[in-house]
Amino acid sequence: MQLEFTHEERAFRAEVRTFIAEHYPADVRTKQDQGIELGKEDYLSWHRIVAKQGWSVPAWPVEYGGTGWSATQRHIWAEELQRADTAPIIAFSTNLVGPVIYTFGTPEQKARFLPRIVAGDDWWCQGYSEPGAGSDLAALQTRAVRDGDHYIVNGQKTWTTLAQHADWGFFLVRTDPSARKQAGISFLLIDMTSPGVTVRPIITLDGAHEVNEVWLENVKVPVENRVYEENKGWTCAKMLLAHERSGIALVAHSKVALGKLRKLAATIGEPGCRLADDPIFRRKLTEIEVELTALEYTELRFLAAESAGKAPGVEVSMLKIRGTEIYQRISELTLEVPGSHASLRVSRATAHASGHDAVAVPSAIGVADTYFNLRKLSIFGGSNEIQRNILAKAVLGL
Amino acid sequence: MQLEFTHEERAFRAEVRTFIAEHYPADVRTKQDQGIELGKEDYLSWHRIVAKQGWSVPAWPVEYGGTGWSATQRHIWAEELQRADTAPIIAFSTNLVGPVIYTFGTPEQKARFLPRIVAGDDWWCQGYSEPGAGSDLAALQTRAVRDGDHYIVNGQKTWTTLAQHADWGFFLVRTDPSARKQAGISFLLIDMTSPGVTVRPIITLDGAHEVNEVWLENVKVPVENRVYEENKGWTCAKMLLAHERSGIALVAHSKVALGKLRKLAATIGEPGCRLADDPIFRRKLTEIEVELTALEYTELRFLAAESAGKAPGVEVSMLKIRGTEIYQRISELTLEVPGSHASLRVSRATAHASGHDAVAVPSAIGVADTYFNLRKLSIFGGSNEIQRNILAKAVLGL
Amino acid sequence: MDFNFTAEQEMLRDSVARYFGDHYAFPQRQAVIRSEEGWQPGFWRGLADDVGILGAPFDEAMGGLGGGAVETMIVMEEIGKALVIEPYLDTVVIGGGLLRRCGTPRASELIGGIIAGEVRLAFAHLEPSSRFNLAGVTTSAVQDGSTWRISGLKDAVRGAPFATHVLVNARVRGASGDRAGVSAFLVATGATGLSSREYPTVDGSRAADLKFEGVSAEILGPAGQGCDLLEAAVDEGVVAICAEGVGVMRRLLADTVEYTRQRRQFDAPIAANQALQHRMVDMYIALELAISMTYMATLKLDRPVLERKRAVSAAKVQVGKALRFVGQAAIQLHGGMGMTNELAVSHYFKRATMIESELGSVDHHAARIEQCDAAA
Amino acid sequence: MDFNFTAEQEMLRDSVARYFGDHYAFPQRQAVIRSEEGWQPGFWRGLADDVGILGAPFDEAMGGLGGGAVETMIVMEEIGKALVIEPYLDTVVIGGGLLRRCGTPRASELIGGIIAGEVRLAFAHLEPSSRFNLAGVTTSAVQDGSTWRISGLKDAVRGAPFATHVLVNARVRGASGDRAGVSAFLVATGATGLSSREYPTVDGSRAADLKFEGVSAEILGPAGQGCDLLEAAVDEGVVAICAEGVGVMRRLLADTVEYTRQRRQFDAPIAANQALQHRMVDMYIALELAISMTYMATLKLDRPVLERKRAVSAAKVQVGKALRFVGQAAIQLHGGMGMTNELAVSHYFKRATMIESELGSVDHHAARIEQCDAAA
Repeated sequence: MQLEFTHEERAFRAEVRTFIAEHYPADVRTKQDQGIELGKEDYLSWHRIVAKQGWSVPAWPVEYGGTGWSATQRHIWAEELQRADTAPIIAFSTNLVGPVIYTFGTPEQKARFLPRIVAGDDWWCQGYSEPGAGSDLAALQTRAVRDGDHYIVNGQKTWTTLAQHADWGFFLVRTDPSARKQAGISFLLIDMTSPGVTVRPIITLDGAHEVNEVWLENVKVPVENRVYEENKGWTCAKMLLAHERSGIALVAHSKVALGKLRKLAATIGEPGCRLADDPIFRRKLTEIEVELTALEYTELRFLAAESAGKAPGVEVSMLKIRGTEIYQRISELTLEVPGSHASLRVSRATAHASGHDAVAVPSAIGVADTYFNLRKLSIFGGSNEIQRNILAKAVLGL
Repeated sequence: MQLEFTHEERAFRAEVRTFIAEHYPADVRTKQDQGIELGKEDYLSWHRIVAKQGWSVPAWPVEYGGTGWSATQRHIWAEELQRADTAPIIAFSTNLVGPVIYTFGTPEQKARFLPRIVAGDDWWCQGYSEPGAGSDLAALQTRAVRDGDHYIVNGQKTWTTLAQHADWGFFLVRTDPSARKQAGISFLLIDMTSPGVTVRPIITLDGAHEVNEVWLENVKVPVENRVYEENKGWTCAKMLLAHERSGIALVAHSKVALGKLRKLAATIGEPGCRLADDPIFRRKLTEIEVELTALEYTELRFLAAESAGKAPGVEVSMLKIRGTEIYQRISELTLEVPGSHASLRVSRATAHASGHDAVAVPSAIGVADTYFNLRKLSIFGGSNEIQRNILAKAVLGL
Repeated sequence: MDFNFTAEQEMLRDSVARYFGDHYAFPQRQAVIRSEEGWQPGFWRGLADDVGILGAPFDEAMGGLGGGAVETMIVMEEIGKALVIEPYLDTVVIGGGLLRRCGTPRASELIGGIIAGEVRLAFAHLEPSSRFNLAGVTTSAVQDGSTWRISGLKDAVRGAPFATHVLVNARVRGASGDRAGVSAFLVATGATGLSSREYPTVDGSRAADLKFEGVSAEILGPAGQGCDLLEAAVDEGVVAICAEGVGVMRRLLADTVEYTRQRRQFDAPIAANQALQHRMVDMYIALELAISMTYMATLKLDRPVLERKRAVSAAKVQVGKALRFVGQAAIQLHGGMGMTNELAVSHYFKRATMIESELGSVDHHAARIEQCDAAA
Repeated sequence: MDFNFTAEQEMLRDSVARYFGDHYAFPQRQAVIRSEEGWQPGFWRGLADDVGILGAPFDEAMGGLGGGAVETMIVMEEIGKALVIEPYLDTVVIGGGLLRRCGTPRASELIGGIIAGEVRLAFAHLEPSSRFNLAGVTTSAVQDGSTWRISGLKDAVRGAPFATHVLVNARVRGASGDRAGVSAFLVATGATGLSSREYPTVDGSRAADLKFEGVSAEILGPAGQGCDLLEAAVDEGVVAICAEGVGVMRRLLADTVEYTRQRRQFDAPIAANQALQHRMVDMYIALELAISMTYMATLKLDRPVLERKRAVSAAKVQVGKALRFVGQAAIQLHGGMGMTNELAVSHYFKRATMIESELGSVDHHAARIEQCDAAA
């Protein structure tokens, strides 16, 4: 047993940290600092820089553009990206549809789609959830009917993250309505510019536009854009659930947020009675930091097991549960900082637009946005209740 | 709306408080103070004093010995008993079997049993739970087979509180094994001195002997000791579940315990750094006191509704849940007082027997006993999980 | 001991609920908060003319309904249920409470204006570093003949864009934090030297940062002795906002129960999940306890100072915790739908979150209880 | 980074587990703790002769196995799983840790005695008002020629009835609370002037209150400079007791899962209740996090002082909270059966409860982290 990363791993961390520091686009950083919503080009400009370095799809097989990194190296890379608070590399492209295509796709599909994902030329969105399905994914009702060398697709998807930017979408659709749930589903790649595809924004409670409804009305999809066999799409969907989860515990995100919170708490209040000096508030910080440390070493422990050849199992559900709980908790504590300036919790956008940040209590700006927005963490990606169901079955044998 | 009890109610409180102060047996108080387990006579001597005053069965109809008090008066009486930390009046006699007998019993049964319950001549225990049943009461398997003018009873009951003192027991037994669960059950009164009745102690984790197993082997029970119709015993059992719940929230118990805890915390540690001066511990006390206040006014609110003619409903489940949680929490906080003197958490009995209390840190004696013992509160009498199931159905319509 | 409402109080609740039902349906509210004005003058006028609740807590001699804290509680709970953003709390409860205690002819005149719907108040008590301390005041007030001159910065003044007058706590002497030397002042919103930067709040209302540069003001009460007065009025506000929180939570719970019964997953309503049922039971319990504490504090507002403060702060602690728990659970149990701006539930959640810390957070009020203990 | 055990470490775990399985089955343990002696000298001898773990953390040069903190963790986890009451922690971990650091010939001699099973130590560090403070010492030590004389009262000395020697922290100068002036001393249990009042602890062990009246003692280390030394040894003890807690929790969880799968109610195993499933998942999560923190602190015992203290205290905070939650949940889910003295689960719960506060409660260690922050 030993706690340290190896000399090589530490050198690797230094290398990626330097790379990020030196290459992250200054204009994107400025927008983030000012609380301006990022646009498609902001995300992609960073993706392209990473792709040029050859690191945009580290977990992929080397033949398709992967880096050949160890699990520990991938973890370090994910952590450094979180630590630097970069615009995310769109996971729907690199972690979800990419692996499905190189695992189940035809040679033509691989050649057509993979290089553009690696390079950041295509933006992918995920058409899984439906208004009537949610966590019960297999209850989906979007229909695809074969018509010669096309499918005609009709239905509605929802919670489609950043679909407003997407060039392509991967969709689960029902091709055999008579089959039982998981059977009869196919996995289609759909050009988002196809006639009949409509993307409608869903504004979340923090006022942001992150998710969308996607309506499909008589959308013609060439049969060649089906991945794997007809009615066997569930195989592709299932594979995703067990795929790359580096960073799922959000440890570096939480560390950054906790660091900011500590700084804020040290500046609020008159000198001598800073919020950071309040024993009750300080204890809350101590407790969440201990929780975060426990999560961090748990992730490392699982990582070590993975490096030693053990496949990552349902323990990732635990990392997801605790990771989201802790990150949410930090946002709760941050919400306490502005004290009674409740109504000053103006959104970042409002503050920026009105030049308000010049006069207002800076600690108040955007903290409510973040708190509201992060409620999604325990809901999306398989709610924490679903994760507990999974753990109950798999770990406890219940 | 008004918060105060009426002048009459306050006078009543003063009256019962004075009565308890003046009449509670000094030798029983001494035993309690020294942590000596109370014996049967200790309980009964107090019962007889209360009976002489005419207050041993306040909720009963006046014709059988009840006081005719209002719901508020009964609440005040229950609260004052808790406040004074008296040996309890055995509820199995006065609150459980008594009401069943005066509601469903024959004139002969009433004449034979009720006066002796009122007077404290008979001690009753409850034969409901079985090793295989627990919260699923109706799954009971104790059999009673008719044999002329007797039943022959065979089976095993468990968690029978203070059965070691009982003269009589009321038992749910199965008289029709072919009927479905709740049907086919009868309600029998069994003389605990009958041949074939064996009481075996169950020692709980705190070392106390409060509960027992009761074995019934070919016990002959006269048919005249069956209450209500054969196979209709569930009607009697159900009635109990909705009966007298004064004091179920344990508010006065919790207040007494919290008061003791505050006093302890003010004496532990060097002067100037008392545990009570520690902001973290003080905040825990503040929080539990607020919780207790909320519970207290909730109980009063329900009581006011009851006084206004609304029958007490499943809200008592809520009082039970919060009341036990709060009382348990206070015992947890009390456990923190002795600090690292963990192994000094000797039992009261040990401390007393060895004269240990003279040297040891007094705050350490018995606190673990109490903490361990009170874990039962969220288990017995319908576990808090069962109570939440009840609330889910009844209040939320789920 | 009696926790029942009188027939008159039940009628008050019904009439308020009916009026809000008719004039403050959720889609209408959403349209209003997105509008230029951000509030409904006509609705406010109706509160005065149609339901008469702007006079609820004032003596009949002043033209009020002669009600008290219970009537305020009833109105505020309905305000919570309907997510009303108009400034009832600041105008009638806190402002009215302050003016009622002044007892001057000018105060009576202003109360008359409140009852008539013509005077609307905003309460400018916060400064950038005051946190929850009413005596954390650097804004100064200097006597200038028969008037006073106010200078300083007040921020996060809720409802200021809707107000005709602003109540300001300012300092006539001493340093920030001193209880002595603080008084309440009244400033007309159009006064010379008063500049305002307005903005929407996250829960649908509007607020402003106000800059006072020698603004002419009327003093309320004796100079420099206003802290007790302010605290008494704010305590009424704290209890009122607890009642609003109760109204908000009633809707959060009801909507959640309803949603989980409708919404099906894995061939059953999601309410069939025991884990969700128990969560809703805990929401119910939290709500019931919050109701009890709000009643208790409402009925203790006229008790001696220490007892009043303890009761008020205990209520805010209980209600504040309940708001956090019930709000988060409501969103979680609505799943993705709870995250959208479309459903009412997310707006109730946002208001719940704001009430948590308005007029003092859970930690602030817990500490205030401890101060009362130490002073007792 | 590597959290895997070496083959030797796996062998150590297996041999300890096997020995405990053969010689420390639950019914046997229960018979022993009710016996006059209260422990098993033969079992202790076996630890020395058959499994050799009394020398686990000592250098091979001293006759030990040459192991370290990881080996101690492995042994302590098995001790937790088997609810061993014999004084491994005080003798080998804390006592051994102290002696190892002394480096004197006498210390080596004592370590030899420990390894051979002939020296058993009790750690008398508590006084009636010391709470968790190792410098909260009033017991005095006065030099008397070549020896020292100890006077004072030490209470709650765990395992004292089984010990051959007692380790005492006593004061050579200064006042209670001063870090300077404290040293560790060694006293033979039969020494003149030492009186003992023995009693059983609630978790099945034995303890004693010890009264020292001019008792002859050997000093360990330089006079009055023992606090750092004591703290370092106690920190090893804290991490070791965390490992014991992990062992206890593994059994609490396993027993609960097993029981809820066997126990049927309403025609189904009670494990079919989703609310119970989720509770067990939370127990599992608490256990896994506690394991991680125990590993982390074990591997940081040799780091610089502040880093070591932070790591050790963080582990005790996490493990302490987990013990409370897992213990209470285990009893609750066992229903009435959990309340009986008969099932092993109630004894694991009692031990879990004691470990929570032994060598420092959650609050104590959280405060210690904050002191480290302030000192950094």
